[in-house]
Amino acid sequence: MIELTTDTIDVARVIEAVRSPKAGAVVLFLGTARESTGGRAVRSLEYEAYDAMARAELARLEAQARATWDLVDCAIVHRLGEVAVGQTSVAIAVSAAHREGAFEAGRWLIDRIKEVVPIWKKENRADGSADWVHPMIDLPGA
Amino acid sequence: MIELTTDTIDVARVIEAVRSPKAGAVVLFLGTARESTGGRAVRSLEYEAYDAMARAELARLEAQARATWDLVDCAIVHRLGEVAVGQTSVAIAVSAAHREGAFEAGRWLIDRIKEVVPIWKKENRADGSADWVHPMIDLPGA
Amino acid sequence: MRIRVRLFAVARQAAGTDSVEIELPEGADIGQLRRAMAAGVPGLGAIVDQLRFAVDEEFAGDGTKIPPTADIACIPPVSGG
Amino acid sequence: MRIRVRLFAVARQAAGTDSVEIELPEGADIGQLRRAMAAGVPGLGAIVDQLRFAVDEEFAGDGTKIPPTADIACIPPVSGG
Repeated sequence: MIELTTDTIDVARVIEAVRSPKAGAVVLFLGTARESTGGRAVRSLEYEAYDAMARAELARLEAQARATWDLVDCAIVHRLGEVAVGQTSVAIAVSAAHREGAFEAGRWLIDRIKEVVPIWKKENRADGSADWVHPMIDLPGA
Repeated sequence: MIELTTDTIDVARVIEAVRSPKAGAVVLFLGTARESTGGRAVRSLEYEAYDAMARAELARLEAQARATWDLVDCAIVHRLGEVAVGQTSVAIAVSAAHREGAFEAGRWLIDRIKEVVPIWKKENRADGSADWVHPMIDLPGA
Repeated sequence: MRIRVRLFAVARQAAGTDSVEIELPEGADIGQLRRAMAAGVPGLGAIVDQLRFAVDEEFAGDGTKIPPTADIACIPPVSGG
Repeated sequence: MRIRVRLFAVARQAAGTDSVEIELPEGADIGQLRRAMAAGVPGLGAIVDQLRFAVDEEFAGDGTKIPPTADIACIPPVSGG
Protein backbone atom coordinates (compact mmCIF):
# COMPACT_ATOMS: atom_id res chain seq x y z
CA MET A 1 0.00 0.00 0.00
CA ILE A 2 1.40 3.35 -1.10
CA GLU A 3 -0.33 6.64 -0.31
CA LEU A 4 0.44 10.33 -0.51
CA THR A 5 -2.07 12.45 1.37
CA THR A 6 -2.66 15.97 2.61
CA ASP A 7 -4.79 14.60 5.49
CA THR A 8 -3.63 13.59 8.95
CA ILE A 9 -2.12 10.10 8.74
CA ASP A 10 -4.32 7.47 10.40
CA VAL A 11 -1.58 5.39 12.01
CA ALA A 12 -3.93 2.65 13.23
CA ARG A 13 -5.06 2.12 9.62
CA VAL A 14 -1.46 1.81 8.44
CA ILE A 15 -0.81 -0.89 11.04
CA GLU A 16 -4.03 -2.76 10.22
CA ALA A 17 -2.98 -2.79 6.56
CA VAL A 18 -0.01 -5.06 7.37
CA ARG A 19 -1.32 -7.23 10.23
CA SER A 20 -1.66 -10.87 9.25
CA PRO A 21 -1.94 -14.32 10.87
CA LYS A 22 1.17 -15.18 8.82
CA ALA A 23 3.21 -12.50 10.62
CA GLY A 24 5.01 -12.84 13.93
CA ALA A 25 6.33 -9.28 13.84
CA VAL A 26 5.18 -5.83 12.80
CA VAL A 27 7.56 -2.87 12.73
CA LEU A 28 6.18 0.64 12.35
CA PHE A 29 8.27 3.75 11.75
CA LEU A 30 6.82 7.24 12.15
CA GLY A 31 8.61 10.39 11.14
CA THR A 32 7.22 13.18 13.33
CA ALA A 33 7.72 16.94 13.11
CA ARG A 34 10.17 18.11 15.78
CA GLU A 35 9.79 21.42 17.58
CA SER A 36 13.36 22.44 16.75
CA THR A 37 16.21 21.64 14.38
CA GLY A 38 19.72 22.96 14.64
CA GLY A 39 18.68 24.94 17.71
CA ARG A 40 15.97 26.92 15.86
CA ALA A 41 12.29 26.68 16.87
CA VAL A 42 10.08 25.16 14.18
CA ARG A 43 6.41 26.08 13.72
CA SER A 44 5.54 23.56 11.03
CA LEU A 45 6.96 21.54 8.18
CA GLU A 46 5.65 21.71 4.63
CA TYR A 47 6.07 18.85 2.17
CA GLU A 48 5.95 19.02 -1.61
CA ALA A 49 6.20 16.05 -3.97
CA TYR A 50 6.66 15.25 -7.61
CA ASP A 51 3.50 13.23 -7.12
CA ALA A 52 3.55 10.64 -9.92
CA MET A 53 7.28 9.93 -9.59
CA ALA A 54 7.12 9.79 -5.78
CA ARG A 55 4.42 7.09 -6.01
CA ALA A 56 6.47 5.20 -8.62
CA GLU A 57 9.67 5.35 -6.49
CA LEU A 58 7.79 4.28 -3.36
CA ALA A 59 6.29 1.34 -5.26
CA ARG A 60 9.77 0.32 -6.47
CA LEU A 61 11.12 0.48 -2.90
CA GLU A 62 8.17 -1.54 -1.60
CA ALA A 63 8.73 -4.22 -4.26
CA GLN A 64 12.44 -4.39 -3.49
CA ALA A 65 11.83 -4.65 0.28
CA ARG A 66 9.23 -7.39 -0.19
CA ALA A 67 11.65 -9.40 -2.33
CA THR A 68 14.68 -8.88 -0.08
CA TRP A 69 13.08 -9.70 3.28
CA ASP A 70 10.17 -11.93 2.29
CA LEU A 71 7.71 -9.53 3.91
CA VAL A 72 4.14 -10.53 4.60
CA ASP A 73 2.95 -6.99 3.90
CA CYS A 74 4.16 -3.41 3.56
CA ALA A 75 2.44 -0.02 3.77
CA ILE A 76 3.90 3.45 3.24
CA VAL A 77 1.97 6.70 3.71
CA HIS A 78 3.64 10.09 3.26
CA ARG A 79 1.94 13.33 4.17
CA LEU A 80 2.10 16.38 1.89
CA GLY A 81 1.34 20.03 2.63
CA GLU A 82 1.65 21.52 6.10
CA VAL A 83 2.47 19.26 9.08
CA ALA A 84 2.26 20.79 12.56
CA VAL A 85 4.88 20.06 15.21
CA GLY A 86 4.22 16.66 16.80
CA GLN A 87 2.27 15.31 13.82
CA THR A 88 3.30 12.42 11.58
CA SER A 89 4.94 13.18 8.24
CA VAL A 90 5.55 9.57 7.19
CA ALA A 91 4.37 6.15 8.38
CA ILE A 92 6.01 2.92 7.25
CA ALA A 93 4.66 -0.43 8.44
CA VAL A 94 6.02 -3.86 7.55
CA SER A 95 5.07 -7.32 8.72
CA ALA A 96 7.16 -10.48 8.49
CA ALA A 97 7.30 -13.97 9.92
CA HIS A 98 10.20 -12.96 12.20
CA ARG A 99 11.42 -9.70 13.71
CA GLU A 100 14.85 -9.55 12.04
CA GLY A 101 13.41 -8.99 8.56
CA ALA A 102 10.78 -6.56 9.80
CA PHE A 103 13.34 -4.32 11.54
CA GLU A 104 15.79 -4.43 8.64
CA ALA A 105 13.12 -3.69 6.03
CA GLY A 106 11.66 -0.80 8.06
CA ARG A 107 15.07 0.77 8.53
CA TRP A 108 16.05 0.30 4.90
CA LEU A 109 12.78 1.79 3.62
CA ILE A 110 13.06 5.05 5.55
CA ASP A 111 16.76 5.37 4.66
CA ARG A 112 16.03 4.89 0.95
CA ILE A 113 12.98 7.16 1.00
CA LYS A 114 15.25 9.94 2.24
CA GLU A 115 17.63 9.29 -0.66
CA VAL A 116 15.51 8.71 -3.75
CA VAL A 117 11.85 9.66 -3.36
CA PRO A 118 11.13 13.12 -4.85
CA ILE A 119 9.58 14.72 -1.78
CA TRP A 120 10.91 17.93 -0.27
CA LYS A 121 10.51 19.51 3.14
CA LYS A 122 10.34 23.20 3.99
CA GLU A 123 10.86 24.35 7.57
CA ASN A 124 8.59 27.17 8.69
CA ARG A 125 10.27 28.61 11.75
CA ALA A 126 8.88 30.41 14.75
CA ASP A 127 10.87 33.53 13.82
CA GLY A 128 8.96 33.77 10.53
CA SER A 129 11.80 32.50 8.34
CA ALA A 130 11.31 29.48 6.08
CA ASP A 131 13.70 27.37 4.02
CA TRP A 132 13.64 24.29 1.86
CA VAL A 133 15.72 21.55 3.39
CA HIS A 134 18.12 20.14 0.83
CA PRO A 135 20.68 17.76 2.28
CA MET A 136 24.07 18.20 0.52
CA ILE A 137 23.18 21.70 -0.66
CA ASP A 138 24.74 24.57 1.19
CA LEU A 139 22.57 27.36 -0.15
CA PRO A 140 24.03 30.85 -0.18
CA GLY A 141 22.38 32.69 2.70
CA ALA A 142 20.64 29.57 4.08
CA MET B 1 5.58 3.00 30.79
CA ILE B 2 5.55 -0.69 31.66
CA GLU B 3 2.37 -2.77 31.65
CA LEU B 4 1.41 -6.43 31.86
CA THR B 5 -2.20 -7.02 30.94
CA THR B 6 -4.67 -9.80 30.17
CA ASP B 7 -6.67 -7.40 27.96
CA THR B 8 -6.24 -6.77 24.25
CA ILE B 9 -3.32 -4.37 23.77
CA ASP B 10 -4.46 -0.93 22.64
CA VAL B 11 -1.68 -0.21 20.15
CA ALA B 12 -2.77 3.38 19.47
CA ARG B 13 -2.44 4.12 23.19
CA VAL B 14 1.09 2.68 23.27
CA ILE B 15 2.11 4.97 20.40
CA GLU B 16 0.46 8.03 21.99
CA ALA B 17 2.44 7.31 25.17
CA VAL B 18 5.73 8.04 23.37
CA ARG B 19 4.79 10.77 20.87
CA SER B 20 6.43 14.10 21.63
CA PRO B 21 7.27 17.41 19.92
CA LYS B 22 10.89 16.63 20.93
CA ALA B 23 10.87 13.44 18.82
CA GLY B 24 11.57 13.17 15.11
CA ALA B 25 11.12 9.39 15.07
CA VAL B 26 8.88 6.77 16.64
CA VAL B 27 9.57 3.06 16.24
CA LEU B 28 6.92 0.53 17.25
CA PHE B 29 7.46 -3.21 17.44
CA LEU B 30 4.54 -5.62 17.71
CA GLY B 31 4.90 -9.31 18.38
CA THR B 32 1.84 -11.01 16.89
CA ALA B 33 0.60 -14.60 17.22
CA ARG B 34 1.37 -16.54 14.05
CA GLU B 35 -0.97 -19.17 12.66
CA SER B 36 1.82 -21.76 12.47
CA THR B 37 5.27 -22.53 13.86
CA GLY B 38 7.55 -25.27 12.67
CA GLY B 39 4.89 -26.35 10.18
CA ARG B 40 2.23 -26.98 12.88
CA ALA B 41 -1.04 -25.03 12.96
CA VAL B 42 -1.45 -22.87 16.08
CA ARG B 43 -4.83 -22.06 17.61
CA SER B 44 -3.64 -19.61 20.28
CA LEU B 45 -0.70 -18.69 22.45
CA GLU B 46 -0.85 -18.50 26.21
CA TYR B 47 1.51 -16.34 28.25
CA GLU B 48 2.44 -16.72 31.91
CA ALA B 49 4.69 -14.36 33.88
CA TYR B 50 6.49 -14.14 37.16
CA ASP B 51 4.60 -10.89 37.47
CA ALA B 52 6.63 -8.81 39.97
CA MET B 53 9.99 -9.84 38.52
CA ALA B 54 8.83 -9.36 34.91
CA ARG B 55 7.83 -5.77 35.73
CA ALA B 56 11.17 -5.20 37.49
CA GLU B 57 13.18 -6.61 34.57
CA LEU B 58 11.19 -4.58 32.03
CA ALA B 59 11.79 -1.43 34.07
CA ARG B 60 15.54 -2.19 34.15
CA LEU B 61 15.58 -2.67 30.36
CA GLU B 62 13.63 0.56 29.84
CA ALA B 63 16.08 2.49 32.03
CA GLN B 64 19.06 1.01 30.20
CA ALA B 65 17.58 1.80 26.76
CA ARG B 66 16.75 5.37 27.77
CA ALA B 67 20.31 5.92 28.98
CA THR B 68 22.00 4.24 26.00
CA TRP B 69 20.04 5.93 23.19
CA ASP B 70 18.89 9.17 24.81
CA LEU B 71 15.26 8.27 24.14
CA VAL B 72 12.50 10.85 24.43
CA ASP B 73 10.11 8.17 25.71
CA CYS B 74 9.60 4.42 25.93
CA ALA B 75 6.55 2.20 26.47
CA ILE B 76 6.36 -1.60 26.80
CA VAL B 77 3.13 -3.56 27.14
CA HIS B 78 3.12 -7.37 27.32
CA ARG B 79 -0.04 -9.42 27.18
CA LEU B 80 -0.63 -12.37 29.50
CA GLY B 81 -3.13 -15.21 29.26
CA GLU B 82 -4.55 -16.43 25.96
CA VAL B 83 -3.70 -14.57 22.75
CA ALA B 84 -5.60 -15.57 19.59
CA VAL B 85 -3.82 -15.92 16.24
CA GLY B 86 -3.27 -12.47 14.68
CA GLN B 87 -3.45 -10.62 18.01
CA THR B 88 -0.63 -8.68 19.64
CA SER B 89 1.39 -10.34 22.41
CA VAL B 90 3.84 -7.49 22.99
CA ALA B 91 4.04 -3.82 21.96
CA ILE B 92 7.23 -1.77 22.33
CA ALA B 93 7.26 1.89 21.34
CA VAL B 94 10.23 4.26 21.56
CA SER B 95 10.65 7.85 20.47
CA ALA B 96 13.91 9.71 19.86
CA ALA B 97 15.19 12.85 18.19
CA HIS B 98 16.52 10.79 15.26
CA ARG B 99 15.64 7.45 13.70
CA GLU B 100 18.94 5.63 14.31
CA GLY B 101 18.48 5.54 18.09
CA ALA B 102 14.80 4.67 17.83
CA PHE B 103 15.45 1.64 15.60
CA GLU B 104 18.41 0.42 17.65
CA ALA B 105 16.58 0.78 20.97
CA GLY B 106 13.44 -0.98 19.68
CA ARG B 107 15.45 -3.88 18.34
CA TRP B 108 17.56 -4.18 21.49
CA LEU B 109 14.50 -4.12 23.76
CA ILE B 110 12.69 -6.99 22.05
CA ASP B 111 15.93 -9.02 21.86
CA ARG B 112 16.60 -8.53 25.57
CA ILE B 113 12.98 -9.17 26.56
CA LYS B 114 13.29 -12.57 24.91
CA GLU B 115 16.43 -13.30 26.96
CA VAL B 116 15.80 -12.04 30.48
CA VAL B 117 12.17 -11.21 31.23
CA PRO B 118 10.43 -14.06 33.08
CA ILE B 119 7.50 -14.55 30.72
CA TRP B 120 6.71 -17.88 29.11
CA LYS B 121 4.67 -18.87 26.08
CA LYS B 122 2.61 -22.00 25.57
CA GLU B 123 1.51 -23.01 22.08
CA ASN B 124 -2.03 -24.39 21.88
CA ARG B 125 -2.15 -26.22 18.57
CA ALA B 126 -5.01 -26.98 16.23
CA ASP B 127 -4.49 -30.71 16.76
CA GLY B 128 -5.24 -30.32 20.49
CA SER B 129 -1.63 -30.61 21.65
CA ALA B 130 -0.03 -27.89 23.75
CA ASP B 131 3.55 -27.24 24.86
CA TRP B 132 5.50 -24.63 26.73
CA VAL B 133 8.08 -23.02 24.47
CA HIS B 134 11.47 -23.05 26.13
CA PRO B 135 14.31 -21.99 23.84
CA MET B 136 17.46 -24.05 24.56
CA ILE B 137 15.44 -26.84 26.15
CA ASP B 138 14.88 -29.95 24.12
CA LEU B 139 12.17 -31.50 26.23
CA PRO B 140 11.79 -35.27 26.08
CA GLY B 141 8.68 -35.95 24.01
CA ALA B 142 8.27 -32.29 22.96
CA MET C 1 16.47 -24.16 56.49
CA ARG C 2 13.31 -24.73 54.51
CA ILE C 3 13.01 -22.66 51.29
CA ARG C 4 9.86 -22.12 49.28
CA VAL C 5 10.64 -21.94 45.55
CA ARG C 6 8.16 -20.55 42.99
CA LEU C 7 7.73 -22.59 39.82
CA PHE C 8 6.65 -21.40 36.37
CA ALA C 9 5.74 -22.77 32.98
CA VAL C 10 7.29 -26.17 32.26
CA ALA C 11 8.67 -26.43 35.80
CA ARG C 12 5.24 -25.72 37.32
CA GLN C 13 3.66 -28.17 34.92
CA ALA C 14 6.24 -30.90 35.62
CA ALA C 15 5.88 -30.52 39.38
CA GLY C 16 2.09 -30.14 39.23
CA THR C 17 2.25 -27.21 41.66
CA ASP C 18 3.26 -23.54 41.57
CA SER C 19 5.75 -23.85 44.42
CA VAL C 20 7.81 -26.48 46.25
CA GLU C 21 9.55 -26.50 49.62
CA ILE C 22 13.19 -27.59 49.65
CA GLU C 23 15.26 -28.39 52.75
CA LEU C 24 18.78 -26.95 52.59
CA PRO C 25 21.59 -26.47 55.12
CA GLU C 26 21.85 -22.96 56.62
CA GLY C 27 24.00 -20.74 54.33
CA ALA C 28 23.40 -22.87 51.24
CA ASP C 29 23.88 -21.28 47.84
CA ILE C 30 21.92 -21.33 44.58
CA GLY C 31 24.11 -24.16 43.22
CA GLN C 32 23.03 -26.39 46.10
CA LEU C 33 19.40 -25.40 45.50
CA ARG C 34 19.79 -26.26 41.79
CA ARG C 35 21.02 -29.78 42.62
CA ALA C 36 18.35 -30.32 45.27
CA MET C 37 15.62 -29.20 42.81
CA ALA C 38 16.90 -31.51 40.07
CA ALA C 39 16.84 -34.46 42.46
CA GLY C 40 13.59 -33.60 44.24
CA VAL C 41 11.23 -32.16 41.65
CA PRO C 42 9.91 -34.51 38.96
CA GLY C 43 10.80 -33.45 35.40
CA LEU C 44 13.49 -30.91 36.36
CA GLY C 45 16.43 -33.32 36.25
CA ALA C 46 16.54 -33.27 32.43
CA ILE C 47 16.69 -29.47 32.23
CA VAL C 48 18.71 -28.67 35.35
CA ASP C 49 21.50 -26.91 33.43
CA GLN C 50 19.07 -24.55 31.69
CA LEU C 51 17.36 -23.38 34.88
CA ARG C 52 18.11 -19.95 36.27
CA PHE C 53 17.15 -18.77 39.74
CA ALA C 54 15.99 -15.45 41.10
CA VAL C 55 16.46 -14.10 44.62
CA ASP C 56 14.06 -11.28 45.49
CA GLU C 57 13.15 -10.75 41.82
CA GLU C 58 16.71 -10.56 40.48
CA PHE C 59 18.70 -13.27 38.72
CA ALA C 60 21.27 -14.85 41.05
CA GLY C 61 24.29 -16.98 40.10
CA ASP C 62 25.14 -20.37 41.57
CA GLY C 63 27.53 -18.82 44.10
CA THR C 64 24.85 -16.59 45.65
CA LYS C 65 24.09 -17.46 49.30
CA ILE C 66 20.37 -17.85 49.87
CA PRO C 67 18.99 -15.48 52.53
CA PRO C 68 16.55 -17.52 54.69
CA THR C 69 13.61 -15.15 54.16
CA ALA C 70 14.20 -14.27 50.50
CA ASP C 71 11.70 -14.73 47.67
CA ILE C 72 13.16 -17.54 45.54
CA ALA C 73 12.03 -18.52 42.06
CA CYS C 74 13.07 -21.13 39.53
CA ILE C 75 13.23 -19.58 36.03
CA PRO C 76 13.16 -21.96 33.04
CA PRO C 77 14.36 -20.45 29.71
CA VAL C 78 12.01 -17.57 28.97
CA SER C 79 9.91 -17.26 25.83
CA GLY C 80 8.07 -13.96 26.03
CA GLY C 81 7.70 -11.47 23.21
CA MET D 1 13.92 20.86 -29.68
CA ARG D 2 12.10 22.69 -26.93
CA ILE D 3 11.87 20.79 -23.61
CA ARG D 4 9.57 21.61 -20.74
CA VAL D 5 11.24 20.84 -17.39
CA ARG D 6 9.28 20.59 -14.14
CA LEU D 7 10.77 22.36 -11.13
CA PHE D 8 10.32 21.56 -7.44
CA ALA D 9 11.15 22.99 -4.03
CA VAL D 10 14.23 25.23 -4.06
CA ALA D 11 14.47 25.08 -7.86
CA ARG D 12 10.83 26.10 -8.24
CA GLN D 13 11.30 28.85 -5.68
CA ALA D 14 14.49 30.14 -7.31
CA ALA D 15 12.92 30.21 -10.78
CA GLY D 16 9.61 31.59 -9.50
CA THR D 17 7.69 29.08 -11.64
CA ASP D 18 6.93 25.35 -11.59
CA SER D 19 8.32 24.68 -15.05
CA VAL D 20 10.70 26.20 -17.58
CA GLU D 21 11.19 25.65 -21.31
CA ILE D 22 14.73 24.99 -22.49
CA GLU D 23 15.94 24.97 -26.10
CA LEU D 24 18.30 22.08 -26.86
CA PRO D 25 19.71 20.55 -30.06
CA GLU D 26 17.90 17.41 -31.29
CA GLY D 27 19.36 14.30 -29.56
CA ALA D 28 20.73 16.27 -26.61
CA ASP D 29 21.41 14.40 -23.36
CA ILE D 30 20.74 15.12 -19.68
CA GLY D 31 24.26 16.54 -19.25
CA GLN D 32 23.52 19.21 -21.84
CA LEU D 33 20.20 19.96 -20.15
CA ARG D 34 21.99 20.30 -16.81
CA ARG D 35 24.40 22.91 -18.22
CA ALA D 36 21.60 24.77 -20.00
CA MET D 37 19.51 24.85 -16.79
CA ALA D 38 22.45 26.13 -14.71
CA ALA D 39 23.03 28.94 -17.20
CA GLY D 40 19.40 29.78 -17.90
CA VAL D 41 17.50 29.40 -14.62
CA PRO D 42 18.24 31.90 -11.84
CA GLY D 43 19.56 30.31 -8.63
CA LEU D 44 20.40 26.92 -10.12
CA GLY D 45 24.01 27.71 -11.08
CA ALA D 46 25.19 27.34 -7.46
CA ILE D 47 23.66 23.87 -7.03
CA VAL D 48 24.08 22.48 -10.53
CA ASP D 49 26.20 19.52 -9.36
CA GLN D 50 23.57 18.41 -6.81
CA LEU D 51 20.67 18.36 -9.28
CA ARG D 52 19.33 15.07 -10.55
CA PHE D 53 16.99 14.71 -13.52
CA ALA D 54 14.11 12.36 -14.21
CA VAL D 55 12.88 11.18 -17.59
CA ASP D 56 9.33 9.82 -17.54
CA GLU D 57 9.39 9.51 -13.71
CA GLU D 58 12.70 7.65 -13.46
CA PHE D 59 16.12 9.02 -12.55
CA ALA D 60 18.30 9.41 -15.64
CA GLY D 61 22.08 9.88 -15.78
CA ASP D 62 23.90 12.62 -17.69
CA GLY D 63 24.48 10.31 -20.69
CA THR D 64 20.75 9.65 -21.23
CA LYS D 65 19.46 11.01 -24.53
CA ILE D 66 16.31 13.08 -24.05
CA PRO D 67 13.30 11.80 -26.01
CA PRO D 68 11.53 14.84 -27.50
CA THR D 69 8.14 14.04 -25.94
CA ALA D 70 9.30 12.75 -22.55
CA ASP D 71 8.25 14.10 -19.17
CA ILE D 72 11.38 15.81 -17.79
CA ALA D 73 11.88 16.95 -14.20
CA CYS D 74 14.68 18.62 -12.30
CA ILE D 75 15.13 16.94 -8.89
CA PRO D 76 17.02 18.88 -6.19
CA PRO D 77 18.32 16.77 -3.27
CA VAL D 78 15.24 15.22 -1.66
CA SER D 79 14.26 15.69 1.98
CA GLY D 80 11.15 13.60 2.57
CA GLY D 81 10.56 11.38 5.58
